[in-house]
Amino acid sequence: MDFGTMMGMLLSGYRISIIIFAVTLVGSIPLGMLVALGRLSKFKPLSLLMQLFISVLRGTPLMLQMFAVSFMPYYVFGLKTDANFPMIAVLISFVINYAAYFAEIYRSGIQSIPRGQYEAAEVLGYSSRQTFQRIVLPQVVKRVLPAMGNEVVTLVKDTSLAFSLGVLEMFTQARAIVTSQRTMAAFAVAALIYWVTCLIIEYVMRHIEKRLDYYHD
Amino acid sequence: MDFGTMMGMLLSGYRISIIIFAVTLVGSIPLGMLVALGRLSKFKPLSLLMQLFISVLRGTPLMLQMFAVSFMPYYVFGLKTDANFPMIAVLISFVINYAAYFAEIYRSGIQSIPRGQYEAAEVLGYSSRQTFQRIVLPQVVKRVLPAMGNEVVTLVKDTSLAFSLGVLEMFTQARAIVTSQRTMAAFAVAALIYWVTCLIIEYVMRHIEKRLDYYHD
Amino acid sequence: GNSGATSSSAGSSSASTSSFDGNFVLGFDQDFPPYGYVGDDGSYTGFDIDLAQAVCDREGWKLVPTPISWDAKDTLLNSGQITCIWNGFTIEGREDGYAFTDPYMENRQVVVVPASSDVQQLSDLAGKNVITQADSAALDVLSEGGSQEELGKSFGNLQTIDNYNTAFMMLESGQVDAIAIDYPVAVFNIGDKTSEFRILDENLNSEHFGVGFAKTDDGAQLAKTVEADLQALDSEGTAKELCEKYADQGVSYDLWCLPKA
Amino acid sequence: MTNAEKHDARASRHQIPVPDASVSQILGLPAVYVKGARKSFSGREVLHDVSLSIARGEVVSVIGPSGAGKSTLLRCLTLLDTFDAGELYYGSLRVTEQDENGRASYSKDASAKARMQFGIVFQNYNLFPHFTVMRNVCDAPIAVQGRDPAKVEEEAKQILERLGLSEHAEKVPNQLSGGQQQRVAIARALAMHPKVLYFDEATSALDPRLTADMRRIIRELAADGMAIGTVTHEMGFARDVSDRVAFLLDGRIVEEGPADEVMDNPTDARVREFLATAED
Amino acid sequence: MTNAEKHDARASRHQIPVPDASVSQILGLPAVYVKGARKSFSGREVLHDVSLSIARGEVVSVIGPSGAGKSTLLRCLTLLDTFDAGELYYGSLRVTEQDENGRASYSKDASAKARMQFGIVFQNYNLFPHFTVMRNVCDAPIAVQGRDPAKVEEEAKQILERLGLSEHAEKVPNQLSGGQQQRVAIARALAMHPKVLYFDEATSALDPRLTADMRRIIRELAADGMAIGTVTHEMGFARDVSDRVAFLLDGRIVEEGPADEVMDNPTDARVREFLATAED
Ligand SMILES: Nc1ncnc2c1ncn2[C@@H]1O[C@H](COP(=O)(O)OP(=O)(O)OP(=O)(O)O)[C@@H](O)[C@H]1O
Ligand SMILES: Nc1ncnc2c1ncn2[C@@H]1O[C@H](COP(=O)(O)OP(=O)(O)OP(=O)(O)O)[C@@H](O)[C@H]1O
Ligand SMILES: [Mg+2]
Ligand SMILES: [Mg+2]
Repeated sequence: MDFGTMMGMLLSGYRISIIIFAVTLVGSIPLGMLVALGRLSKFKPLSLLMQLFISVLRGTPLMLQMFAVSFMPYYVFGLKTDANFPMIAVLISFVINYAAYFAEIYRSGIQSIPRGQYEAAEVLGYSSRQTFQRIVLPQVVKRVLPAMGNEVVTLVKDTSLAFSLGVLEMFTQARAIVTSQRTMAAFAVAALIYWVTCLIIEYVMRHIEKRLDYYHD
Repeated sequence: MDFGTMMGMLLSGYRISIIIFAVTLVGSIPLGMLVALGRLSKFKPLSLLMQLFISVLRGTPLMLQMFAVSFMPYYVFGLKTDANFPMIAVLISFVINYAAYFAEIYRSGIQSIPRGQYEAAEVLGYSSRQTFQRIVLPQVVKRVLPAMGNEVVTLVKDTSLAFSLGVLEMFTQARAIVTSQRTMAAFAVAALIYWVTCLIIEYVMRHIEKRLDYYHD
Repeated sequence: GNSGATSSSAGSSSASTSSFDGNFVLGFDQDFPPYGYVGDDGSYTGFDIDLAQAVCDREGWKLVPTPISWDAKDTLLNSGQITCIWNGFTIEGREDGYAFTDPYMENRQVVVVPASSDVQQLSDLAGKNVITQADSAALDVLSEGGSQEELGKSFGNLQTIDNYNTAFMMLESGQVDAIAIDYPVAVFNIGDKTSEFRILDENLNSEHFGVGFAKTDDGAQLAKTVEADLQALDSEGTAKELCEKYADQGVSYDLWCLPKA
Repeated sequence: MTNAEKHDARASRHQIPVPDASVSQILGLPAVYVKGARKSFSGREVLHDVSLSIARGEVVSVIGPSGAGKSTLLRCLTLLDTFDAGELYYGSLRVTEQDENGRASYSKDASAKARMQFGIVFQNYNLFPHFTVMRNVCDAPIAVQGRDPAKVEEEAKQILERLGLSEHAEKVPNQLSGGQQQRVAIARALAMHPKVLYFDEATSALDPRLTADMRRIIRELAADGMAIGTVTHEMGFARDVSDRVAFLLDGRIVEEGPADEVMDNPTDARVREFLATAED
Repeated sequence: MTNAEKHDARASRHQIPVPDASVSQILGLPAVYVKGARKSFSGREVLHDVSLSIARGEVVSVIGPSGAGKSTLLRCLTLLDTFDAGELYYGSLRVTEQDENGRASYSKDASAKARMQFGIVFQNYNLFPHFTVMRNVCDAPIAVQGRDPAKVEEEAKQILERLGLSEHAEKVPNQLSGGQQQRVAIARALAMHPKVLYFDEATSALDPRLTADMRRIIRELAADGMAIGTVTHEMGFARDVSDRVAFLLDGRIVEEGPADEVMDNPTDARVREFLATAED
């Protein structure tokens, strides 16, 4: 196999990886916030439910969650699914799973905002919603950024799990090349592509960190 | 296959998973701290080196890192390795990989300690080492706990990657049973065992969080 | 290696090379019944493993069945961490990479569809979603350079998966239309659900299994030794017995193809 | 108990009209009124039966030694903490109800309404670190009161001008000196047009000139009808700025009355002693 | 310039012996001495050519309006920030060297030695939140100075007693009132036996009685030979506690001299004006 063919295969897989990555971020970043807010809610049943949600989704392998999402419609509800469904199942599972991880990070960030900030907002008459959106959230963003970095970088590589449902992302392409070509070269290239992706993420993160550096408390 | 046999296999795999889990924690928690301190060092070359270390280890798949550690002795140095080596390679890779993730969490925790604390310690004459050990670290522990929770819970499940080097941990056992028995039961049981493990971890984490709740800033 | 390695005829002598210490480390994919998998009692079983055990019994070797990650098989073999790959291991297309024994078993690749499917023959698969295992012989046959390349191109989509168990679930739930698979593996996975799945009469191809060793002098020598042992097992009837043992999982002595000694 | 008697006697000198639902529409009610307030921390009662009121246009200072409960009282008045027992009114608005165990219970609705009536300048300011000075001042009037942004900003500029902060309008709090931060906190509270304005240590970070300014500003606000409550340990400031002073000691108001009267002729021996040390 | 002249004239009234390596062993050197100090923040110079010294046993207060640079000066004196230019001595220890560009350079070694000579009570205390009051006070003497834990604790108990904190010894800072926290910070600094002790707003959270105590304690410490530097906006306190007062205005010491002299008869018009508003 020549280098061009190999790169072609890897990059076609990379496209899928990036789609999973992007959709997961776009979906789980806000969803995680809702989960975190539910988790911190004073309405006990909601809080406990969210605690259970977080616990189960963090506590069981993502691969099994994908199986559950993918095969539940047929095995539980008797609904036939089609060829597009595995990708949809992958995306749903990833979004939900990462929302659970993000929720825990948000929770710690929200709890770390000094009480004085809430008190000032309360006295000024901000509603809980306004307090959250205007006072808490912008400060939380700054605080959770490093922990988010870890998860986002993990997500890049977790996209390889999509193969469990037959979705051909980059790592699986690399694996196929490795087994058929009997050299680890494709893995090395894949690792490089992952790394470059993570470097870009790190760069973006650092950029945001810098932009938020205009203040400290 | 009867239920007892299945549980026997899963639990023998679980033993391996737990060993990987425990050794990784014991090794990477302190190692990550050293990396974080190197990363924050004012000695630029060390700081850059640690940045590279973190970037590469977070940026490339753990599976490939295991391959590298496992096959390096033979392919690079021509040393034959023995049957125990895969497990050793797994442990080394896990410790190093998780140290990189922990380092980033520590870094954010260390950076979040208010400047006033460093200033008070500086004026009182604490050495950097004392400032770190007595003033900063105890406060960092409280701050990083939630983010650590995410990583520790991920680690439980990442132990399944050990199979890449032929180490038979629980998830691989479950997969083998699923294949031969043609039912997902073993996966469900494995998921349950993972979840219970994570519940225990969450419980321990919450316990530590509570113990550190005697103060807030 | 040395020239005295033609001990294949007697079948009782062990390989006298420095790197082989009598521990016959058999690398296999435990997700590949009926050749190698986890038995009901939790120990490794399967047609190939039983066969290897018989060989080791003859040679006085110790059989060490070692499940491996398929990704690492070449690296493990080359670095000596496993002695051979013996696991319904197709020779065709791999001749250059391994020191193989002569083929001992014929295999065919077939297509499984749901019983209710309108697919009756291979040509009906045009435009359908077909799935197969990553790095499988079936995939090789259907992709570029394979003997059924044209058929593969006619599919709507040729997907891969890491585990046939999942593939069957996908077939059942409608996410794919057909599975390209080794015949015995198909029989194993269909099990008693014969009313739900159907194997097309038309084969994709036929090919051969061998035992793969590292492509070194030592490897070639071991391959010869094992080959001779297999011939001996065939002549004493053990091979036939084993085939019958796994008959309900799609193995048949009709497919045994190792030339007599 | 003699002290209690003296206290009662003193309190009766300044009879406060007790609010009552039937007269809730009548003007002349105190802007804030608390009666029989109690508060404990983990079993230790730090406020015992505290009663206090501030009328429109009046400046009342709570003074007393460290740990007396001044900040606690202020936190409860601003609904950041809750009294265990007692009645709290903002104008005609009853904030606490008494439940069957005699404990104070707070309704959400009344609390929310009450919050629109007061502002507070915190001892440690609690500015929003991610907002510029301008945004700190303008955000709540715009977002909470829905006022016209342009007008709010115009007014904010005037307030900042008056507090000598014009050149810092675009800085963030951590770029300001202590005194500058405190003045931003004052500006933020004023921009909300509160009926009652509380200060926790009004002048703790202000130099004498700014302290004098503050006194003038407070008097002006009071003249415009605002009720001002301050907690302070600066006796000079308390005397100068206040119409009335309440002396809090170990969680009890042991003396209360016109500033000069209480500070020049305290009836309670402990108050005398406290003020004496403060002067020598 | 007239102001500069006046300043020079005033400074010469209190001639400070300029430290010199050859006389470094001679007693009578000021405990801290800074000359020609400059400091800019992002291009804006907030300290211009500031010189100041505090002798052993002397209490010197820096006063001046908000934003004058008082906290900045204190931060640089305590090596939390660095002067851009100028000479800084602690006793005979020269802390800054002048580099070829005329900028001040700090050696690690000298800085470390200097730190053993001073303590500071921060305006916002900076207590260690995870330590109890007792541990806040005892940790540094034991860990940094290697003193005997039992003796340190004994002494800490006395200090806490003196500051009225005995009953709070086992609390953590966030369970204390503002004044209590500030006193813990004072106790923490005293336990280190500094030769120079700085206060940023010594009394900002203290009630009059505690302020009086503080004044007494500071005088006692000075009588024992400690050099005390305070930054304060309370003129009364500055006058009462200080031997000498330096008036900082827009980053310049425009007037300096004995407390009564400067505060009763300031020569600089702006100081006069500032003090006048503070008194009316
Ligand atoms: N969260 C708390 N837990 C336990 N005790 C508390 C808490 N908050 C305050 N206290 C105690 O309640 C008492 C009153 O505290 P408060 O802060 O109201 O005093 P203060 O009058 O404002 O004093 P200062 O002038 O020093 O600020 C103090 O003894 C204090 O230690
Ligand atoms: N980090 C910084 N960046 C920019 N400007 C600063 C910074 N720190 C202080 N300043 C500015 O330097 C000047 C002096 O500040 P400093 O805190 O020394 O004043 P101060 O005399 O202590 O005032 P106060 O009595 O209000 O505490 C102020 O104008 C302030 O805005
Ligand atoms: Mg207070
Ligand atoms: Mg200041």
